[in-house]
Amino acid sequence: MSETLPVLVIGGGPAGLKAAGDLAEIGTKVILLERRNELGGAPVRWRYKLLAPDMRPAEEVMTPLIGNVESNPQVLVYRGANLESCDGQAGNFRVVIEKSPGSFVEHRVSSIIVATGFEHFDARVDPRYGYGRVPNVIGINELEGMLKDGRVVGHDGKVPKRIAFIFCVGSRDRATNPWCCTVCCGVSIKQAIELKQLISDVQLYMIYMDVRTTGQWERLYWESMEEYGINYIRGRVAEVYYTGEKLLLKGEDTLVRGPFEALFDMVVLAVGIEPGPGTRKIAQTLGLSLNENGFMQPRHPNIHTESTRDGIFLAGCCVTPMSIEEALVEGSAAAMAAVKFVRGRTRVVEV
Amino acid sequence: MIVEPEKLESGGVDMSGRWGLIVLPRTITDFDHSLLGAVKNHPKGKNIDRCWQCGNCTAACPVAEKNPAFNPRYFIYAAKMGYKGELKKVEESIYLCSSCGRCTEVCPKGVDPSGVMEAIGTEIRKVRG
Amino acid sequence: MTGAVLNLGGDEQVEVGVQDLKLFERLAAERKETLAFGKVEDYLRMLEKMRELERSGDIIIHHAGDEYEPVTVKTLSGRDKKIPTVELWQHKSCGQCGHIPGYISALYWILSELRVPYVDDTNQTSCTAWNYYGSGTSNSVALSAVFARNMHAAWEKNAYPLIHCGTSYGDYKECRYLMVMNREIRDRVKAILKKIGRELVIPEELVHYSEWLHVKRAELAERRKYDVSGIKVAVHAACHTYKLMAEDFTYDASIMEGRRPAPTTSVALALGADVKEYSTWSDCCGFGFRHILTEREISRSFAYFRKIQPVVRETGADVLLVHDTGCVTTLDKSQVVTLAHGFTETVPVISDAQFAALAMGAHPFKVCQLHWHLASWKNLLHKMGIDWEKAEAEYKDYVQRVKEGVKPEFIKPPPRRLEPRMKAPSQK
Amino acid sequence: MYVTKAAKVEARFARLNGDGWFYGGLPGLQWEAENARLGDPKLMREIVDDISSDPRFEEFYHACINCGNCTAVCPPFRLVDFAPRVVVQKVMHSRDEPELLYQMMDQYIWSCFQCYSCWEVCPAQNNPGGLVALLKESAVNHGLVSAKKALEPYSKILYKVMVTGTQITPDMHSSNAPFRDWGGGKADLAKHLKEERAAVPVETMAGVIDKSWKVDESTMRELMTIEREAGVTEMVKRTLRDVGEMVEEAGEELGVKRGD
Repeated sequence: MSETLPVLVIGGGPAGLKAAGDLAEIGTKVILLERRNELGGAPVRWRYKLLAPDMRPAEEVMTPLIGNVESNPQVLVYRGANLESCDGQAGNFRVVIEKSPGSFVEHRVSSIIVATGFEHFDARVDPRYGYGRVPNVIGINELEGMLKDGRVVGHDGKVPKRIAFIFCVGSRDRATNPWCCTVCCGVSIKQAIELKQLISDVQLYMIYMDVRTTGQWERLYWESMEEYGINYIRGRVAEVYYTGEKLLLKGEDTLVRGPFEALFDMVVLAVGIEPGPGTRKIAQTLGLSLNENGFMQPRHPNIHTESTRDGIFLAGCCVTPMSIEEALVEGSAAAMAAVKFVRGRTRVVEV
Repeated sequence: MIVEPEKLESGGVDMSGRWGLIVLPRTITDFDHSLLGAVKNHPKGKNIDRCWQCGNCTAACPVAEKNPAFNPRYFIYAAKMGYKGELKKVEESIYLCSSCGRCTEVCPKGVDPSGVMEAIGTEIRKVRG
Repeated sequence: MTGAVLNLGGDEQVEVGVQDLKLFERLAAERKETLAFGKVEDYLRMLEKMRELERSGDIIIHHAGDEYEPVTVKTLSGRDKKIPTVELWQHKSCGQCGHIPGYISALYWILSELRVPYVDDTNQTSCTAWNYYGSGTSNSVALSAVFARNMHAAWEKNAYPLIHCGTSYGDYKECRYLMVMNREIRDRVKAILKKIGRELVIPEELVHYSEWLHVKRAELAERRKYDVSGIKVAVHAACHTYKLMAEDFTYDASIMEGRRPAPTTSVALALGADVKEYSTWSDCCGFGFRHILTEREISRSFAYFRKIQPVVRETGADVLLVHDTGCVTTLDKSQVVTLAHGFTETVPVISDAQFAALAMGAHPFKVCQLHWHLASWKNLLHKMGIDWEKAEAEYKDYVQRVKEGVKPEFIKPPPRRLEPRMKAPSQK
Repeated sequence: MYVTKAAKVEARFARLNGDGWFYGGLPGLQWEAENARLGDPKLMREIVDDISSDPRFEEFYHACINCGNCTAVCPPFRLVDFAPRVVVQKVMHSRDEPELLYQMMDQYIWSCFQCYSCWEVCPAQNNPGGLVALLKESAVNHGLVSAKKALEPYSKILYKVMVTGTQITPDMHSSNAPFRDWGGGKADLAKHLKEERAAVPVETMAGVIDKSWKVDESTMRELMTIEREAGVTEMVKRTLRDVGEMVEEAGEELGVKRGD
């Protein structure tokens, strides 16, 4: 009776939590595996404050998601745990989980949902941005936490008066990652608005090639210009140079066809989204395919939920970069797919 | 900027004219938003903030079609970013606008480019070149 | 990718792959897949294909074997590159000899001080790429054939080519890539070489002289006679060494964290100088091939306003070190007009070899030929503790004697240990 | 007034998308494009074929995302009207609109320094400088007027390189041909250039005035043979007939046969 076996959900971020919560609510047993010591994924790890595009507090989404999973007796949560091995077949996998270093536990599960999420691009890899080497160059992920604390200051404790956001850092670049991370435009603009609200006289410059605020996120873009007077410079930064005091950004303003070299107090890099080492490791353990960019390869490129193996489903940023709202939908979709799969098999056995 | 010296010498060697010519590099080193503020305060320029540089105005403009130096999108951008020097160069062209209103008609964001241009033209005159 | 553990977000440790590695290794790991002529992979494939062609008898590879006592360095992608250190065939630069002879004489002086046998051949042309980049008056077959001709001449002499010029170095890397990867070009070059009685010889590694100085920097420092610790040095790297076929140039984790090419900076550091960074480090010198000759105002304006001025303003450098003849010329000569215009920033421009030779006690005029340089070097020599007035008097006296018919004091290469592969063709 | 109604959409389309492109493909360059339309269409097509059939083209060109990284580091862009971004953009559209390349042949491409800074920073790994080199080669090959204009002041160097394989020889800045902008220091040196040159402590260079170093005659013969066989002498003759012929004469003296 495979239906009595639980579903294994790998990854405790928005997609994984949503999948686990949905499954538990309809009475399916779930084992939730999270590599880190806390649930919540990127929004908790990087301490998201507000969510685009409506500026709602991240807690409004994350607290019930985590609460649902933690309070539901149907869900067995392993934090700080890793998937050691997996064998067996669809409907009856045998998985070994390393629940803490050196301590293993074995489970049988009917199906698996992979929601291993993403890592931000490590901007140190592209040294022209000076990230990790010169002060006051930060990533959007770090800025998110600073905004949450309500204190955005440079390394010397001074409040920055002139901030540049550089879009597409580690994205749309053959030397690093060629894909678009889809959300960093929106997130940067959201943060710029928050900065404007926090520091009233701050001057903000968004250095972009294209502004990709898809769907209704476009509102952020319009508001930022029309209500907050945020400046947009079309171009891409070729080098960030630290003068010992300020940051000199070099680029071309492609709209006037003129080179610019301007000084800023702080530079925020819209670091892209890339598949993390966790995704690679899980793909290896489960025998799943990765595409040429290192993301999980769905069986059909347009149907994200189905992996290349029967009984294993995919959700969230491990498939392709996406926003939280999309990841939540994918979590539900994967849960649905898992239930459908398990019930389908059960019926076959009974016949 | 090109500097061609009428008279220049070094160590007894005459370097006047092209031998002594230097070109100062053009680099935008700062963004000056004082002009933007003035344009916004002008009754017809208040919507300049809305512009996102799609270029519909220039594309639809009958003057731009005949005269490439007349580029409404560019005027708005230069005013927004405070490239006063660039605007000064085309100061006279700004007044070529025939106020036909086509740009305003096609603008997807309701900037009213012809009004904004009028504001830019008025304000840039007040800036010393 | 190597796994590693790093602190990221909160107080937890997570596995983050290459991120934990030091910057240079991380850059190298990341760049393994992309760069150079399209991709680093392609470049490495080219090196592999070179060996295949050798096996099939298509080409002869001039190996950087033990007889050349090679030292291994890392390139941009982390590849090991062999730099031969002895028995070197000097591939002179067409830009250096006309008006900055010190560029070459200082290098020869160092070679002979370190007892490194070398060959200064008269059977050598420049790469002719000046013409190509400046005016388009050549093509890939001709450039490759010139490259192969010179490399064959070195191979005959059984000496390893050491390329003085940044552009020759870059052009040769490009030609090598084309000849190895493109059969048509290779066959056409071979046909031409046959007409002049030569075979297709390709060196295993193409080596720029600054890379040789880089691997020899400890020995240079040992022989230092003057203290240069108070000398502020700015470095300009030649574009064609590290931007053209970028994969092949030397990088070192300990030199500017591997962000920028190691040679020249490393030599200045080894000698104990104070190397300064500046905002236009990766800008070009303004040479521009045709521009330095026929559109000089553009060259000089760029050189002055984008290099000399920022260097002096930001670093207060005592000297600007360069490793290409075109760069030395442009940066040095371009100061004259601007100074006449009333700009005040000025800095002497010399090669890394000249700087090292000066520190090692070489004669500033007899050897380093500083009198060919226009930007004033007096302050630099004074700061280094060199009595330039005395040296100048000596030199004037020496020139007078040469004029009267005394044989000049030529720098002599130490005796060779390797026999030439073939006898030199009889000369007319 | 801000028009939100769809009523005028059709009329707007008819006006906006007349021939699919505004400005002959690229914003801001429409007048250049119009001038180029006056050129010979066959020649324009040949130039496109020239560069796209070169074995290096595949490596030098991918597709341009218009980010401006190349222009940010481009030296001539600081001083003159030359932008590597525009070069790649035009190459990108040249298959359909060959006149885009042709319009750059006059002056535009000749501004490039060939420093390859653009190649290093391009996120799409294009090589604008390399593309310009291909275009220059094509201009000389076709003997274009623009190439003549660019090369004429340069012909002395051209000749020297082709014959001796060396250049910027000491005699080029003797008092006969002063580089005035190098000032008094250089002029003084030029006065006693011979002695200074004789005192250079390198045997292959000492006293050599008309070349950079002593070059064997056999070496020069080999060089000119390569140039003849690879078609370089011919291509130079197409642009600067005199220079090409002088090279041939110099070659003949050393026993290199004239090209057909």
